[in-house]
Amino acid sequence: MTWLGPEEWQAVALSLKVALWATLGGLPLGILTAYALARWSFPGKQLLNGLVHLPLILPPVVTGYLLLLTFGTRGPIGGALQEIGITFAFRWTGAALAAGIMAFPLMVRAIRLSVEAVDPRLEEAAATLGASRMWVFATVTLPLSLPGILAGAVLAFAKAMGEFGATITFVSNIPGETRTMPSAIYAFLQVPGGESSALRLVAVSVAIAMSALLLSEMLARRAAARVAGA
Amino acid sequence: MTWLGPEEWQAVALSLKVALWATLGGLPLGILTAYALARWSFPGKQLLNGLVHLPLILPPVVTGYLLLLTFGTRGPIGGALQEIGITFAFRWTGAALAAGIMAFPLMVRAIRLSVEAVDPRLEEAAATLGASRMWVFATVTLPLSLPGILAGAVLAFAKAMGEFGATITFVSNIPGETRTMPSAIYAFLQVPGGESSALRLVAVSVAIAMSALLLSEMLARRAAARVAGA
Amino acid sequence: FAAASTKTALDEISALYAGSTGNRAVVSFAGSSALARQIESGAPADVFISADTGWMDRLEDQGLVDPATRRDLLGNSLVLIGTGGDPVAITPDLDLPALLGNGRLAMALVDAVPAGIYGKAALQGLGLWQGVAPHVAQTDNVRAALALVASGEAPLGITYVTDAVAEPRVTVLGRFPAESHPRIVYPAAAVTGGAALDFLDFLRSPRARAAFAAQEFVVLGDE
Amino acid sequence: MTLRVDIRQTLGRFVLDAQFVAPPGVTVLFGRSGSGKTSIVNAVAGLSRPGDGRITLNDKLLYDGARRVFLPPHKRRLGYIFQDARLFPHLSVRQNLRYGGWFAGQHDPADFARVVEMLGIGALLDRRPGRLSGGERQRVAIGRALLSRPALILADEPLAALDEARKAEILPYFERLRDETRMPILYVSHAPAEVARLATSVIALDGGRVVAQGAAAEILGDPSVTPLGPRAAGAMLQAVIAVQHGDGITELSAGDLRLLVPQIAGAPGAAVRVHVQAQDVMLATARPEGISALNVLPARITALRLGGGPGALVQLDAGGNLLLARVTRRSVAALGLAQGQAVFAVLKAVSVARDGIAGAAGSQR
Amino acid sequence: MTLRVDIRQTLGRFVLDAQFVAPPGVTVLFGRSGSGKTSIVNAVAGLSRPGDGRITLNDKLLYDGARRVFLPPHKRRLGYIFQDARLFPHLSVRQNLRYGGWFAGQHDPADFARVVEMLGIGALLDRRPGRLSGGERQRVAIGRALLSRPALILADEPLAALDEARKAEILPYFERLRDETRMPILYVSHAPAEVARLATSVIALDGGRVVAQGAAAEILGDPSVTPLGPRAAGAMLQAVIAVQHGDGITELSAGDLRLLVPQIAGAPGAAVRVHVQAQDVMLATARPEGISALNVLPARITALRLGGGPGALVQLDAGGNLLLARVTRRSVAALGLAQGQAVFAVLKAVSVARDGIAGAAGSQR
Ligand SMILES: Nc1ncnc2c1ncn2[C@@H]1O[C@H](COP(=O)(O)OP(=O)(O)OP(=O)(O)O)[C@@H](O)[C@H]1O
Ligand SMILES: Nc1ncnc2c1ncn2[C@@H]1O[C@H](COP(=O)(O)OP(=O)(O)OP(=O)(O)O)[C@@H](O)[C@H]1O
Ligand SMILES: [Mg+2]
Ligand SMILES: [Mg+2]
Repeated sequence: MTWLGPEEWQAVALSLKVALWATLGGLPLGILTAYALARWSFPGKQLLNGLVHLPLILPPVVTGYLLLLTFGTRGPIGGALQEIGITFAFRWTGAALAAGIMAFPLMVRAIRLSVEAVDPRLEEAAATLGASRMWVFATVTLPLSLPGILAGAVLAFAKAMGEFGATITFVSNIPGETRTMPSAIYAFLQVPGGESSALRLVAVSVAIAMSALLLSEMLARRAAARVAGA
Repeated sequence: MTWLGPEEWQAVALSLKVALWATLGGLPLGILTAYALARWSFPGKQLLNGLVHLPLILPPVVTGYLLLLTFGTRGPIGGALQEIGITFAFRWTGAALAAGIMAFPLMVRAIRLSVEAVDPRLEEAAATLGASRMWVFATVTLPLSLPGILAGAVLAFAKAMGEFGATITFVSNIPGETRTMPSAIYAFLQVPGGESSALRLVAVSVAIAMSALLLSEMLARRAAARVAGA
Repeated sequence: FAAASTKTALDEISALYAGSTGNRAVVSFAGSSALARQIESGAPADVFISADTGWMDRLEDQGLVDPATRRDLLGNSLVLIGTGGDPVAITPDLDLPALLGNGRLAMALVDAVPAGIYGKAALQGLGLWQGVAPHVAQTDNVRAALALVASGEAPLGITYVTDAVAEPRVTVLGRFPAESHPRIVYPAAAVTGGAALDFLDFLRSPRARAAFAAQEFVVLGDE
Repeated sequence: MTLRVDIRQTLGRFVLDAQFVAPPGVTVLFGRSGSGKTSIVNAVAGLSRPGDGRITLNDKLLYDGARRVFLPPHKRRLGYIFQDARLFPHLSVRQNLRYGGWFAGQHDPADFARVVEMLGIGALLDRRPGRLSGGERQRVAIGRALLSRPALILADEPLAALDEARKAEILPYFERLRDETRMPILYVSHAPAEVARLATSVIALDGGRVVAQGAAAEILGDPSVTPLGPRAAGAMLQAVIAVQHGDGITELSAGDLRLLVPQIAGAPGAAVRVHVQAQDVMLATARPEGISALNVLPARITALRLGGGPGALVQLDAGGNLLLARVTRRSVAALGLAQGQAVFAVLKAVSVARDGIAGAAGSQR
Repeated sequence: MTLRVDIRQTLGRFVLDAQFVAPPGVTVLFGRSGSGKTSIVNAVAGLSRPGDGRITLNDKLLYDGARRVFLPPHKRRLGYIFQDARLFPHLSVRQNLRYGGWFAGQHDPADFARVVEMLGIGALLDRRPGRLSGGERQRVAIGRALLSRPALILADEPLAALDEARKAEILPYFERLRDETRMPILYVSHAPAEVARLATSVIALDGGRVVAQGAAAEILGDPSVTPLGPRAAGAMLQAVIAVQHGDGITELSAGDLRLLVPQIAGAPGAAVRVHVQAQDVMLATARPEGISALNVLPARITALRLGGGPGALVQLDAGGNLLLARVTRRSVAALGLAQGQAVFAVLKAVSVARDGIAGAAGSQR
């Protein structure tokens, strides 16, 4: 298409990459956290629960700032990770991390709701058939939580596509590295007359997220139909 | 407490008001939308679904801008509403509207997941006992979706407490009227030396949201225990 | 309606204003672009203080502010900041890439946010932009750029002097020559139909000037 | 009050094609697992929409495929006892029981107390269904359906989860419903005892089709049809209580017959229905003496049907009543049994056990 | 292989306090709805943790309250057939059936085919459980438990949802399990026919306590205990097949007795178990002639028990076998029956129907 410049295409591609990584990378941890919150009781559970919701409560700028302090090269975690070769600062990985963290509460909530809705009597049945807790989780709880996992993933993806405040604060806006669509859109909106350029990017971003949404709806419907029996 | 100035208390009170209204005001519509998406099929369903997710996908600034264009005093809807005495622009009602709209996708998703998890066979049973569709909804679907409604409400509340981008863009940052905690935090962060004030507000905001979270967990646990049977 | 960076000074001034006139000034701080759009949408603003001239020009073109009341209220200057290190002279000979090493130069968005626009212009004026452009990390506002430097994430940054002096963890390494970039001005004007002309006047009172100056703003005036 | 069903419906690879009429009283649907019983009940309830056909209750049209009429379930006034109890988990047992009453608009405390008492669920009223035992759950489900003041009862294996003693307590209630109201009751059951005791008419299903239907006495007394297996073959006698003997024996009269059975409640003259299982009837060519069986009934063989196996079914006329006897082919040969022959039917009083006796359909007590 | 259970557990207001031993073979648990059967089974399965007590399977400790041992369910190697089938909705029927095999580590296609065939679920294999009929669902659940290669089977009313014909097909499989393996099978059932046919030992529960337990023959043949109601009282005879007659009659020998029953499969010499219901036995003081009953057995009255009602249970010794007869008190008086008296027990061959005959426990076929 001719109506997006190469820089803009770069932003689109980068946003996709960041959102995908934020979603897929966050999913395992999201599932684990959701399961723990839904099914286990342990000291500090409410603390974990609160922590998970934090990015939702805090203004994104604050989250970004906190990320900078912890995951920056001088931050306690960022420093340690850098020693083993993982850098977030000013990298697209950092953008993915920021997006992932902002999306995390949404993902966890959705998955947790689905896990809680899984009939524990089915898990019991699996246990009597010889499945250990891990296997019960993998063969019963997980597949039956699919609606929530899909919903969580699509929410996270959408959120990651739109995330801006934390990202720009944490990893700033470096063309080709951390300049995601929302950053680009923001930049356009800051200057008088930039609206139409912003609009084009918004359209692309909406189109991508809607496709993801439709895809997830389709998958969910298929899964539901299978469970309903054929 | 002495460590928050009166202006800051004003921001806290306003944020609470805005978040409560955004949550409670959004809930009926959120439940209806979630139910429609979960149980009905109608033309334009995917469109509605997409629309609901829009605020999540769009950078908040864009959402705020769109709100400004539609609900502003010169906007098509805002103008019409103003004639009948409802003004959103630069009022706390507008802040609530912005927060509510930003929180809407989270709320709808959570409720929808729970509605989908309600066993349709129970709804059938209610129908055979004489309950019309509306009554089935009110006496079976709704109470059994409680986990999702609670989750949706708390997510929406947390989001509303933290919402900033769309709010400041839509209704600006007017002390006592639209200057919510996140806006105040933003303002503090914009000026040299404002960090400690910002931090105090962040702490208050986190404390409030966490209390809401704990409350919702408690309610959810009680509801779950009742369903499990005593 | 005032650009967010003027908050500390304006908070003080509005308190003074309330004390001396008995009228309360309610100030809404946000980014200039958001404020300008809100005024376009009919925001109930009386006075607009913008961080750059572009948005003010646009409002003026639309007749939303009263050109007669417009004046350049404040000025500011750009500085190169870092965490410690020796002061440098900012001349066309400055080897910024060498100073940065592997690090980044933190700036506000160079195409969007006034501080970034000014910064880019200054670097271009000095002929340094080409060399440093790939190393620039842009943020959505000056404060975020400042935070990058303060947290040590970026070794150097370009901000307003007003921001730099208030952050104890950063030091001003050098001032950009005023002629290297367009004049940094904060225009103020009364919104058409607005009332508080006296507030606009009050902004130029000595007490207000003192408050601005305390924040290292250059108070432009009728001199 | 009559339910008329005529439906065709395709469910996956299963095709339902059933026509039948359920008159007032209990119509028992039976057939193998997967033969379509629940599918029919669901169609009557309005929980599934048949592809084609017509369902009417009295003159109320519930469904008409051609005229595109489909009355939603909540307007059908049903009491559906589901095969899986389907209690509302968020409501207490009491609220579950009252649920249907909310919509029927009335709550009759006496009725409520009576049903609760009969089902033995008084102690459960304030509990939630979550941790009820299987049988408790099913009893609450029965109560919930009965208390919704339905115009039609659909019962899908309502007693399968219950113990014999509990069944014996609940069955009379269905009998009373059958006898005191003109309501059709569609009742799915596999248990011969229930069928024999409750059924006014019987519908046998196989592979989605009705393979036999008719009045219970007819179907069960027909030696050529043994729909529930040979054990359930038997005859239904319409009798009245003649004498209540002191030693716990009740004497019934049916036609010209006198029958001694273990005590059943009722004043002399009250009508009762007796199911005599074919396998409990022994035949003798001469009147046997000195035996413990109290009933030795003169009879005449009216039909004789040799099955493929070792057994034979003999249809008898005993004092104007139809009786069935199941004997071995060897005995048929040994005794030289033939149609028209006069024999004695020997029947132990205890064989006509409590659950084979019931207040007769339509009796006024 | 023996299961030993000794548990105390409080569930809400219900208190379970049960001690029993389940030897190899089928131990039937019965009792009224809500008497604690499922609770016991759950404790054995490890799905609930008793407050106190001890459960062992052979020398494997499953639970010990004092020593705080609790073996998690997946290590107990159980095949639990739940009262509510609990199929995995996201797996096909085939995957449900194979589920246990994944963990047992082996899949025996022949075994799989045999179980599928027996349960008649071949046509369902590729469907998901969502829309199966109640009976189909239960059959899949049975198959799933059987195919998990368990060391202990827990069956909670496994056949309640099934029709008579299907029951008759599945019961022999449980018999074979009982006879060919040394596995204890804990089996909850209300159906007298199942109990009579399957039970090696019997445990009667009431209000969470064991009120009677013992070998099946003992409990069912004891006139003072009629745990399943009077209809189920009866005697268990150990017999061997003597002659296969051509006319579909099998002659059994038990002690000095010869017994004619409808044909049962098996070579002469094969051991079988026969359940003779007390109510099917008629007594005569003189040998009756010209009657259809094929079995007229000389016997001696060893005990006589008059109940509260019109009935009486008479215990007989017939050629070294214990028999029970249920007669009316009136007959006891009329015939002057007394302990020690010689009488004839009259038994119709057809009364000893198929489901009362079974391969005997421990027989080697
Ligand atoms: N967790 C629990 N909390 C409270 N009461 C319970 C709990 N579990 C079981 N009960 C009660 O304990 C009693 C025994 O239940 P159980 O399920 O063992 O009965 P059962 O013998 O299997 O009955 P059924 O034949 O009806 O299935 C019931 O009254 C039941 O309501
Ligand atoms: N929606 C459906 N899709 C596919 N097959 C179906 C559907 N509903 C029912 N069936 C099949 O139709 C057949 C009849 O089912 P139904 O539930 O009516 O049987 P049933 O007579 O009630 O059996 P049971 O005694 O086992 O409860 C079964 O084989 C079932 O698997
Ligand atoms: Mg069924
Ligand atoms: Mg049970």
